[in-house]
Amino acid sequence: MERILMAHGSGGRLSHELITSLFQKYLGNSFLNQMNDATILPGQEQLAITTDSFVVSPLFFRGGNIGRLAVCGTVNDLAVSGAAPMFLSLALILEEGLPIAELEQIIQSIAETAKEANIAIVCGDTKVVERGSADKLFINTTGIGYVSRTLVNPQQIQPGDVILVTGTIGDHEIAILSEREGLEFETPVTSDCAPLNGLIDCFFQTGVKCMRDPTRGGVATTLNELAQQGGVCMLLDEEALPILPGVKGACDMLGLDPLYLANEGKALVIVKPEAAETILHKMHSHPLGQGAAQIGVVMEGKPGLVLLKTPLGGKRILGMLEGEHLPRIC
Amino acid sequence: MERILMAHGSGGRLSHELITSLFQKYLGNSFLNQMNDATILPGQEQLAITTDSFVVSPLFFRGGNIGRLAVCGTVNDLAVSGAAPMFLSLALILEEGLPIAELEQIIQSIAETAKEANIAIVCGDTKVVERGSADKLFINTTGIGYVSRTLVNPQQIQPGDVILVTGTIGDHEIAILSEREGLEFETPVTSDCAPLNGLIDCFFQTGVKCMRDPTRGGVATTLNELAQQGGVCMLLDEEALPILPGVKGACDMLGLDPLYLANEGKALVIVKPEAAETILHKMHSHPLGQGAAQIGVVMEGKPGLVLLKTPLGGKRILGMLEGEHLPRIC
Amino acid sequence: MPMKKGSKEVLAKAEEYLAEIQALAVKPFTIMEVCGTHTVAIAKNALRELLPPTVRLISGPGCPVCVTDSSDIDRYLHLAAQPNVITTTFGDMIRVPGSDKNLQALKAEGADVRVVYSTQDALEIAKKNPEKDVVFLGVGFETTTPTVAVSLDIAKREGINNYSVLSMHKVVPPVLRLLAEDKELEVDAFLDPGHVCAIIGTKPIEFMAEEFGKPGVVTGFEALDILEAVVMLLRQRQQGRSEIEIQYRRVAKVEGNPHAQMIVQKVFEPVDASWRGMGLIPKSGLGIREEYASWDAARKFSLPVFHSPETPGCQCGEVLKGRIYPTQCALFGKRCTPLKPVGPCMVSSEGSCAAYYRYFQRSDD
Amino acid sequence: MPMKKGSKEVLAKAEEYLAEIQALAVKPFTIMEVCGTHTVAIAKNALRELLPPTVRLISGPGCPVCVTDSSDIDRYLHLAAQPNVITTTFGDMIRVPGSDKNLQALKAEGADVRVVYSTQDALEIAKKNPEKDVVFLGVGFETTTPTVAVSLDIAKREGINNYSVLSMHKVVPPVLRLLAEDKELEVDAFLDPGHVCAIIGTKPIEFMAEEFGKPGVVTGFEALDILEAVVMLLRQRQQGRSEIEIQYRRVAKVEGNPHAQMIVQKVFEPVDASWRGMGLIPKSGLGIREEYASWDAARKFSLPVFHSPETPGCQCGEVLKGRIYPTQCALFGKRCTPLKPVGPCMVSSEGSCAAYYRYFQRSDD
Amino acid sequence: MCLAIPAKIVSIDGIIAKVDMMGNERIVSIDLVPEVRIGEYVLVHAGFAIGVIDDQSAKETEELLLEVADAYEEGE
Amino acid sequence: MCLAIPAKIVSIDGIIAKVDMMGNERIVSIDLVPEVRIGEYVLVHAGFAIGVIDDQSAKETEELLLEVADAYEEGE
Ligand code: SF4
Ligand code: SF4
Ligand SMILES: [Mg+2]
Ligand SMILES: [Mg+2]
Ligand SMILES: [Mg+2]
Ligand SMILES: [Mg+2]
Ligand SMILES: [Mg+2]
Ligand SMILES: [Mg+2]
Ligand SMILES: [Mg+2]
Ligand SMILES: [Mg+2]
Ligand SMILES: [Mg+2]
Ligand SMILES: [Mg+2]
Repeated sequence: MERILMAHGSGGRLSHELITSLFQKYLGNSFLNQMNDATILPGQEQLAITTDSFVVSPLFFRGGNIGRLAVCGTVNDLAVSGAAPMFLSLALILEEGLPIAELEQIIQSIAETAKEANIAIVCGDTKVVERGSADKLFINTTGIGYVSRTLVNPQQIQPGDVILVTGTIGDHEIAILSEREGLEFETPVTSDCAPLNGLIDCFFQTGVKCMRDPTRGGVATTLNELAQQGGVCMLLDEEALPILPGVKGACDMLGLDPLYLANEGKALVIVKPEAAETILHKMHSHPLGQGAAQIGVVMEGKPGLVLLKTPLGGKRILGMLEGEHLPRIC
Repeated sequence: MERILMAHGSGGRLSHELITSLFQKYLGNSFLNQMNDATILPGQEQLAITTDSFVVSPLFFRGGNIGRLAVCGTVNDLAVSGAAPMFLSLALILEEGLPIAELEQIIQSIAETAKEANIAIVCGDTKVVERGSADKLFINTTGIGYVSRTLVNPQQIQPGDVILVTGTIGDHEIAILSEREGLEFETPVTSDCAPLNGLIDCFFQTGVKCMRDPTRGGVATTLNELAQQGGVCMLLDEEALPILPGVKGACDMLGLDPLYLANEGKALVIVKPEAAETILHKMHSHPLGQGAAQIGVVMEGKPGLVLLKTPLGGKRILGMLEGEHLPRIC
Repeated sequence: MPMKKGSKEVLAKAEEYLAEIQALAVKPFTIMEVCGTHTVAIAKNALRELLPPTVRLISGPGCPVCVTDSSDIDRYLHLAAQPNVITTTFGDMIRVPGSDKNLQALKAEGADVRVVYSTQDALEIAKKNPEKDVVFLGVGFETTTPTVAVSLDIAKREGINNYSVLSMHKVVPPVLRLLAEDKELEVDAFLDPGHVCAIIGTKPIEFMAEEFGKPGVVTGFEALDILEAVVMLLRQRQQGRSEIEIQYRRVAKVEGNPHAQMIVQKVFEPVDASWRGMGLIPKSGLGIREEYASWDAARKFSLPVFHSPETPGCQCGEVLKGRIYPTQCALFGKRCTPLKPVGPCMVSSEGSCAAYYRYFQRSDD
Repeated sequence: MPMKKGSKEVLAKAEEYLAEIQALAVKPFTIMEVCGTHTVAIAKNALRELLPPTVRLISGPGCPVCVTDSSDIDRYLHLAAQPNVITTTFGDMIRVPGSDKNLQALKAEGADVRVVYSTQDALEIAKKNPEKDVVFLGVGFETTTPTVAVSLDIAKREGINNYSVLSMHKVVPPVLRLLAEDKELEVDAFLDPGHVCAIIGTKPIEFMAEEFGKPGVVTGFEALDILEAVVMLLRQRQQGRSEIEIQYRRVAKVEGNPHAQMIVQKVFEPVDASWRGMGLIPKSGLGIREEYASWDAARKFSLPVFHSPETPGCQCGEVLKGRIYPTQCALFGKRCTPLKPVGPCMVSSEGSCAAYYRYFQRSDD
Repeated sequence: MCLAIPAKIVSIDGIIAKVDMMGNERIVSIDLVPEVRIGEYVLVHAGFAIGVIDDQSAKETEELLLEVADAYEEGE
Repeated sequence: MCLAIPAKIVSIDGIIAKVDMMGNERIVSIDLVPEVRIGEYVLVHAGFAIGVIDDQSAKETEELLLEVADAYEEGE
């Protein structure tokens, strides 16, 4: 009997297989098939909608908690879709026994983050399941935004375009891993978890063709998706990747690759070459864009292929995340 | 240390306490404070939005499964709010080890039910958690509808109005309980789980003042909420309640009261007295309204009070669900 | 049990009974319903409203949850908190408060507490979890006790050694005697518990009529059963009789259920027991016999005896003795509600206070 | 390990090495990197592209996951499926397929499988779960073996009796000998494993140069380390030398780590072992000594020996011997991918096939 | 103090019987009423049949209440 | 076949040491390098220090690679 594996939730290749073989097969329609961070709905006012569940463990981590994450995750999916985040639903699944003080702290953080992101929480739901039937607290947020900007999407990406990232990569997942049971280590790294709509408001301009937040699966997987959807080839420059020393050290220690680590406050932004410098400059002018960098270019080549130029000048393929991203010794 | 109890999720009084003391305290705003099945959003096109997570166990039960339920629950919250259900988000939390064949069956059922309810699934999300960190499968659906009808809400309820229910009560929860581990019994009862928007389209007319689907907490708790929100008093007629013999027998066996059992394909509809007969007639003309009945009236009296007239003519108070609705021997 | 819908004959019969009650109740007549299930049935059918003011129904100590002493509750909470224990219980006990918490809260803290419908289910759980100790909380009167006795007998016979029962079982006759002996109690007659008597028959309670001159009627649980029993009691007064009669003839027999009596006799023996609010009543409880000692949770876990103070302010004792109506307790509906019960009478849905709260609150409260 | 950013000196040094390589590689020169971590470093840094066509790097049997025999995998899967067992393992083993499943699938079916970073973590889990049997899957070469030996020694000393190790450990020198003896193998020199030699020193592998005339350089894992080692090997050829040299001087010593050697010697003893695709190699494995028998999972659980067929179509054996490139396997990238690996070489990220898949696929594939 | 409801014996297997309660069927123990036979009504409390309902006396004296039993039949 | 990375010994407590890896601190076993002292660099594999890094030879002969170590210092 085939069963769900942890790897089906990794955001990598097996997740994509599940989406294709099950969800698109039965549920596929022109909305779902957009396959972007948020779906653009028709109507007098063009709406964008996105949903995500948050199952992070531990609930509290360096730089945030599940509540902040749940707001940021959905706000960011709207923002990178070019929409102004407007309304948020909030659905909680609580495990019996959850200390109410912890819940209160998380709800407080949700309130603060929603305010910071300027989004209104408009409806909610709470379910309680037996102890052992959930891991403390799961949150779903679904977000609605109004699309007022020119459309952004991977179909607009063309050879010659420039790939920017709004800051250092891998921070969030290292912050989480450092507190995972059985793996504990002390790290200077904090999660980057933040709502990006303010930053995007700040740098958005003509020439921005596509944006995406590299969450599960990381920069490598997200760029693979974009390269596939846009039918283009990409070349990253390994030396250009903004990576904190703490993230590098932790990756070395655990045998992980920062390119596959989840981020929760970063966007990949594909822009016309002539706009790149201005946009990068604007990013740097915003507190959340301090570490922004140009990390690669879009090239002619096999559609869907992402390559990485090593410091010594060699090139290698950067694939999607395969299976779970597990610490290893080999 | 105060902790989350199962009773916090019962839909009864403790659930309401949590909402007031935590969610409204930190998150309260004019949207959330509407406290209806769906929230009406401002804009050129008036939108209704609602969210619910579904955590039912077992996943498959007589008359439905968690997938069908997840579509119906949200469609119904939109429909009883007077909105035409349009768009649905679908977020899955899968437990590692879930047989993919079961997931496929559920996804198939979601597709069918969405078609039946004429709603489009527009975005989705999948997370996988470790075995033991969830109970097989949780689903969140968030729904968006367009409000084109005259507004319905509890504020319009007045003494003299008539309380209708669209069919027999308690079927869903008995169907679920009969398959609960350690409680197994064979029952002729099947869940009423169905999308109500078609039925509502069929009977809706001037004179419908308020609708609500009596899910968790049942008819008694839902009417208590309406009586409170509408500032009215209600009187139910015990003899008029449509209850299947199988539901009655199971309730007797388990020491439960059908008025507190969850329904998933029924609406309580409060109407002007002069429209009651026509509306009831229209309900009966629809397959899902066969068992519709007038079960009570709105009266002058203490706001928020719900009374029940017994067959012998006595009256008693019908309160909200207190704590969990547990099988008992006393 | 709500009555069958649209039964005109039932309504007609009820009116007939009520008319006779009206006619017979020329002077005040106070009836105590001993059984909590009667309390709930009376409340659910709003019978008090239908009776003439001269007929007063008061609730006695008939809810096994309500009469469970704080010390016993603290004791099983202590046991349920042990790491290797699975506590099985009827749903009724889940919210009963001990000195500072209840099973529901303990469960939220991680205790393995499972609501069962039957001792059979508890035995099943024991078989499925051989590495755990499965304890059943034995609470209940004569109706329930035989079902627990059977489970202990099976456990012994089949060698299910990880199953045990913490017996807090009680029997009804001694508390009836206590009530009858109470000079302050103003009760003219009793609605006797139909299901208890289905087990023990009427002999064990005949002293009420014979020694104390308190008539009783063994009563069923339909509205009509109760109204008929009231008629029968009023007739006894009118006719100057004092007997234990059976209204609930379809179920209760003079001799009771001898099989059930036998198994209870085999497994349990009378012991003195503390009743919430009523204190120690000699021979009013059932302990597990020596032969079943290995399945007695109290012995097996060498449980200490707790001496827990009664909940301050709670007047369950007075309520259970029928001295006050629940509404006369200062905490009723204020600090004490079914959601956050102060005393045990507010916990079980058949607890007097809970039944009053649920069904009798007036709109002008 | 990616290099420090913007290091011009590193680039300059690399160019210097490459220039010398260019100059020295006048005729074909085939180097086998024995160690999987070298395979990954070479792939990650795309070094093959930078080398002249005359210098060919081929991958040897240097991934302990890849060389684990199907029979051993089926054996630990059999063990991991036992109800009372917690299997602890390095993340590397999670996806390795046995005859019909892997640990990941077993976990999804309910087996308690936990990824640990260290044997210390496995011991912790054993202490925290005294009622369970905690088994550590002992996989690895000389670098890893001492850390497992320490855990067994601690378990014995501290009496952690619910901890055991299923040893599938292997040692490198015998397989080097096998390779050297292979007439079909066309390898001129070896990049010797830096971390293995950090433990065992260079003596145990000197026979390669002395007996078989195959020069070797113990090499570090930075791009520059590897380039320097290639230079050193080419110089040996040029100068007609055949020696085991150390490039990775900051870590590897001639004498290795005597403490580590001692503890391995104390806990383990040489046994014959089956290598995936290479068959039985005498004295190439490490078994747990009699003195530690109680902590040996194979003895403790009386594990049967499995005789599992090699995965049909998988050419890991040929790949590990350096006879073919992974891309020459008919299944590579088609039926066999890192997500659904057919053979173990595709599983570990340092497996030759996985490294090729990840880094060497050409855009025109 | 003790909820108990009438149910009809549908089948018997040793000390275990299947009973019908308005169409709902459940396994109960008949340890306490070993004399019971298929088709008879028992009173079920906490998963045990604790007494056999005397159809005779019910029929003779409590016709009205028998409607309850009728309703149970209907529910089958 | 064996990932191992340099880390600096920050503190020692018996056979357990805290090491720093570019600002990340973790407990490792020094069972296999009992001679190591605070401030020295070790090679960490699978939670064990498996060797002491020879600063001397590193400094003398592999200046360029020491940049790695420098980077580790920066990360502190
Ligand atoms: S109302 Fe509460 S406190 Fe008062 S007697 Fe009843 S249970 Fe006790
Ligand atoms: S590609 Fe797969 S099947 Fe072929 S040799 Fe490598 S692991 Fe074996
Ligand atoms: Mg996204
Ligand atoms: Mg999303
Ligand atoms: Mg997202
Ligand atoms: Mg809800
Ligand atoms: Mg948990
Ligand atoms: Mg609703
Ligand atoms: Mg809702
Ligand atoms: Mg709902
Ligand atoms: Mg998502
Ligand atoms: Mg589960």
